[in-house]
Amino acid sequence: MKLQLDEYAYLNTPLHRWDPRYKLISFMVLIFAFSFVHSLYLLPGMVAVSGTLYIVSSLPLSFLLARLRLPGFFLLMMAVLLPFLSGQNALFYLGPLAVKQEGCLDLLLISVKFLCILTLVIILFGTTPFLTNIKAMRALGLSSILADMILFSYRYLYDIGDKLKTMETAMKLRGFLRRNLKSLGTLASLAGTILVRSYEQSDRVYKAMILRGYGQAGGTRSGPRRDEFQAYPRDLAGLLVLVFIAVAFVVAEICLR
Amino acid sequence: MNSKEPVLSVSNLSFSYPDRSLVLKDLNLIVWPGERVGIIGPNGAGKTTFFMLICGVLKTTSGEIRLFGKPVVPGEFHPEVGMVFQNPDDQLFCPSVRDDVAFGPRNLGLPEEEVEARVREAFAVTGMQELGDYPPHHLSGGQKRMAAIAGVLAMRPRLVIYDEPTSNLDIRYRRRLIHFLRGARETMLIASHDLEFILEVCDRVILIDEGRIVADAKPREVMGNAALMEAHGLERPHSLVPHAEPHHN
Amino acid sequence: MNSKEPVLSVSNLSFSYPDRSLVLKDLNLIVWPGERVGIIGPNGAGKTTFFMLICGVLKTTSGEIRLFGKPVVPGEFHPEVGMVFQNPDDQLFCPSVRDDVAFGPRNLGLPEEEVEARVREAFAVTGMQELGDYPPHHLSGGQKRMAAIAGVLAMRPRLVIYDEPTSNLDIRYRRRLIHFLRGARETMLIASHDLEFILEVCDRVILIDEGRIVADAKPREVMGNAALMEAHGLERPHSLVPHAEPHHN
Amino acid sequence: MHIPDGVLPTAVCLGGYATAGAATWFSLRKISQKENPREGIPKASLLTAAFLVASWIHIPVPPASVHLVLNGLLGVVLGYYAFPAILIGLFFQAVMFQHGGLTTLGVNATVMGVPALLAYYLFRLRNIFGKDNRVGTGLFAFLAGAGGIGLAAVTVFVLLVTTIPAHMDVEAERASIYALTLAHIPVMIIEGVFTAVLALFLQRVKPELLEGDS
Ligand SMILES: Nc1ncnc2c1ncn2[C@@H]1O[C@H](COP(=O)(O)OP(=O)(O)OP(=O)(O)O)[C@@H](O)[C@H]1O
Ligand SMILES: Nc1ncnc2c1ncn2[C@@H]1O[C@H](COP(=O)(O)OP(=O)(O)OP(=O)(O)O)[C@@H](O)[C@H]1O
Ligand SMILES: [Mg+2]
Ligand SMILES: [Mg+2]
Repeated sequence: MKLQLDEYAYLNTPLHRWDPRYKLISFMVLIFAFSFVHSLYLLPGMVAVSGTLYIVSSLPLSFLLARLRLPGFFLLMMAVLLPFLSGQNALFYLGPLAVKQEGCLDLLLISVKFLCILTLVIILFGTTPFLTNIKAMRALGLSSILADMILFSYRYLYDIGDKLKTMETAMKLRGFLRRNLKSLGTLASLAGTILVRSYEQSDRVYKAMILRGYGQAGGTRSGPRRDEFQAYPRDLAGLLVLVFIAVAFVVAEICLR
Repeated sequence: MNSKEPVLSVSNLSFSYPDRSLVLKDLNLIVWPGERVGIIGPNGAGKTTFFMLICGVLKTTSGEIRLFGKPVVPGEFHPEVGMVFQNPDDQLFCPSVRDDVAFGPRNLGLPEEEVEARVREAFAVTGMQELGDYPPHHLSGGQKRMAAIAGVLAMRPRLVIYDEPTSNLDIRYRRRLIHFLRGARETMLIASHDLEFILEVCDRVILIDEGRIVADAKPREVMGNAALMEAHGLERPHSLVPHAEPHHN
Repeated sequence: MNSKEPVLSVSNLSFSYPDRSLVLKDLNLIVWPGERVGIIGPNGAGKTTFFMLICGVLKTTSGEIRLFGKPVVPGEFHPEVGMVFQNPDDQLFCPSVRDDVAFGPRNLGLPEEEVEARVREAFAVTGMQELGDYPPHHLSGGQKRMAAIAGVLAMRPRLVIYDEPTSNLDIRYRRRLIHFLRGARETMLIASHDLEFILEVCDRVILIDEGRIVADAKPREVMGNAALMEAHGLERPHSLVPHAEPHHN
Repeated sequence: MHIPDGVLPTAVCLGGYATAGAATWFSLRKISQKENPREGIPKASLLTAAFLVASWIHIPVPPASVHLVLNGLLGVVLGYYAFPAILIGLFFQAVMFQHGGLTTLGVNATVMGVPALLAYYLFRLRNIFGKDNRVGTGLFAFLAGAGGIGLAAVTVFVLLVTTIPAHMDVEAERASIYALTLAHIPVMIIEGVFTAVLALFLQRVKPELLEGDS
């Protein structure tokens, strides 16, 4: 099973070198600023900002496009529904159905915002190894119970995904074809077996953890300390630039309303 | 034995994973009915990958694999071929051992009496009768392995593939497995790091290293050749070192 | 070697699981500093259970266990004792090998430079340097085992417990492990079905069957005794059968 | 099912984070009251990963196949761990598969997680029949599974239809909510049946897993 989220995290660009804590804050601020935008006039600006950042990140375009496939379905659904459902002013007619102006504009706004935010998320998680990002979140004060849960679940996601694949193979080799709803029972016991095995493994893992001092001197922290990250003035400068852009969008939006 | 058509014929087989190229390189191999072929080689040599290709779980990059004369079509189900996985946990997914053994025959669409009969037979061969109603995850490692084998045998495959069947088995279970395999009539492919086991069970051995077949001959010829074995990170099994006292009858 | 206090002393130890009584029956044992004790016995003999009791993961039903003179308190953490689990997957729970090796030293509350130094040292011993940034589940079986060992060694335990360290290892890795264990100075308990391995590494062997210690002596004495071994479902290792040609220097 | 980025107004997103934060706080408090929270972390993480993986199993519904959400089942099995588990599962889905979004993480977690908690309370009612009664377990598991996804679906539709098309009239809004909900009934039935079969499997093989709070 391959998720390859941080396939290109080894590249060396200003975005890759940026302290992950500052990068995380800056991108989250910018993402929320984008989600605040409602005015169509600001859309070109959003596209320009996220496009520039994507170019700076040196991530290949194919990486972005491959990641659009799944959410693309949602956009498609909106594209089918919105122009017909929303608004009063018909632009033109498709047979008996009126294609409405407001609906089309809604669609334009939603798709552009969606694409821009998606691009930012992909840059954020594509230019830093995933684990480093989680460590940065913890350094920024994410509850250590949640951070530990994220780290451990991430670790076991691959493991369990591989198990599932192997078990599906084993079933197929013994003639199991998922042809109809009757296979629901078998699939439920497949899912059940995955749960039971994970549960039993968690018991052994817990034992291994306490044997290595889990929950002792350092509390529940299993990962890095704050001093793992080191910030330089240029990290702060990057933060200020992106926050400035974000504020500009918010102010412009408020003025245009 | 060579009178009939080959069970398995592999010609010019190469295979790459998306992120790892040429795990198998230009393999050629013919297996005849009744042969018990041992496959040895270091970790990462490509043994499991080769088995997955034979079963049609993975798709060949180039070359061809034929089972019983017909080309293997990936994703298609081949009831003539059974596989015992490296990890028996991957193979036992029903709430009881009995259900698990019956799983294959039921998928073959057999009538319930026939399913019953197959289960009884597979239990008899592996000695699992008393454990039929246990949930598989309460079994010990050795019993799990035997349950997995019973599940495969109940389908009466003509070719059975065993991936590391002795790992985690104690010596008692290991001996029982040797006994049973030596008495079985199906064609077999067996991958194992347990060279003594291969020596006792197989009548032909293939040595794979870095995705290539390096040797293919009688077990004593391949494994007795200390120079060859050491060149591929292996060791000559102890029982092939000349002995003063005989210890197998 | 026997000059100092014992590393481990077990007296009249018995243990029952809630649903399985007397898995261990009245065990007595003393282990001295520097000893390498092999523990052999069939599946289900109680080896893993015994190890869990020593580590204080399970609570004794009766009897006492002392480590370095102090009684073991269940649930308490003993940094002097390290354990390598039967299945390395249970033990490699961090997202990268480096984090995993650093896990123990961090929990000891060591300063970050000291943690770094420990990690470097453990990597050097096991030869894992280049694999530090890999996620453990992308490693091969042998590498996983070595990573698990590195994680335990980084805590610098004075007693290390190995549960089936050679299962799933190919011969190359197995030889590396033998090499490393023969050079190590810690006291060790090693459970294994791989009798040749025990023979090469240990200087004392304990045979357990059905929760009792059946024999406790030098490896060649216990494992060379064909009658004893067979009485407990084991076999005399091949290398203890007299040979015409010497093959170990 | 998960709402992506850029669709909801910022106020709704922030509101979602607020409710999700409150629910997480509530769950973590319940957890620390009940048991050794250290012991719960590996268990909850492994099961979180397992649930995420289990939701990749595609169920054949001729002629297509669907993936299940399993939020009702998550409540049934994980009890108070369900909410943090869903939060983390959605985070992974958002950043790894672009399914859902980061701004909408709070909203999605609330929409999926609160029904999961309710499903947990609902499933506990099976104790009326006694813990070992298979009919009781099957029935309440069905209700928990179908109800969990049903409630989540209706909430999603209400959110989407009332917030996105700013220019839609009330009549059309109501009609489309009804239509989408009706279209979801087969999915509810499938989730319910799957949850019931799975709960019966667990009761037979590993009953501890169904006790959630123990
Ligand atoms: N899914 C995969 N994706 C990429 N590479 C893989 C994958 N599975 C295996 N490999 C690599 O392919 C090579 C062959 O693997 P394979 O599992 O076939 O070895 P093997 O001979 O079965 O080893 P072992 O003795 O450990 O079972 C190894 O180097 C392995 O790292
Ligand atoms: N959690 C448990 N609950 C009940 N019985 C158990 C449990 N764990 C082990 N047992 C039983 O206790 C006995 C001893 O098990 P143990 O795991 O100690 O054996 P072992 O000597 O390590 O075997 P192996 O060689 O297979 O590793 C076995 O009969 C086993 O079935
Ligand atoms: Mg293999
Ligand atoms: Mg054991």
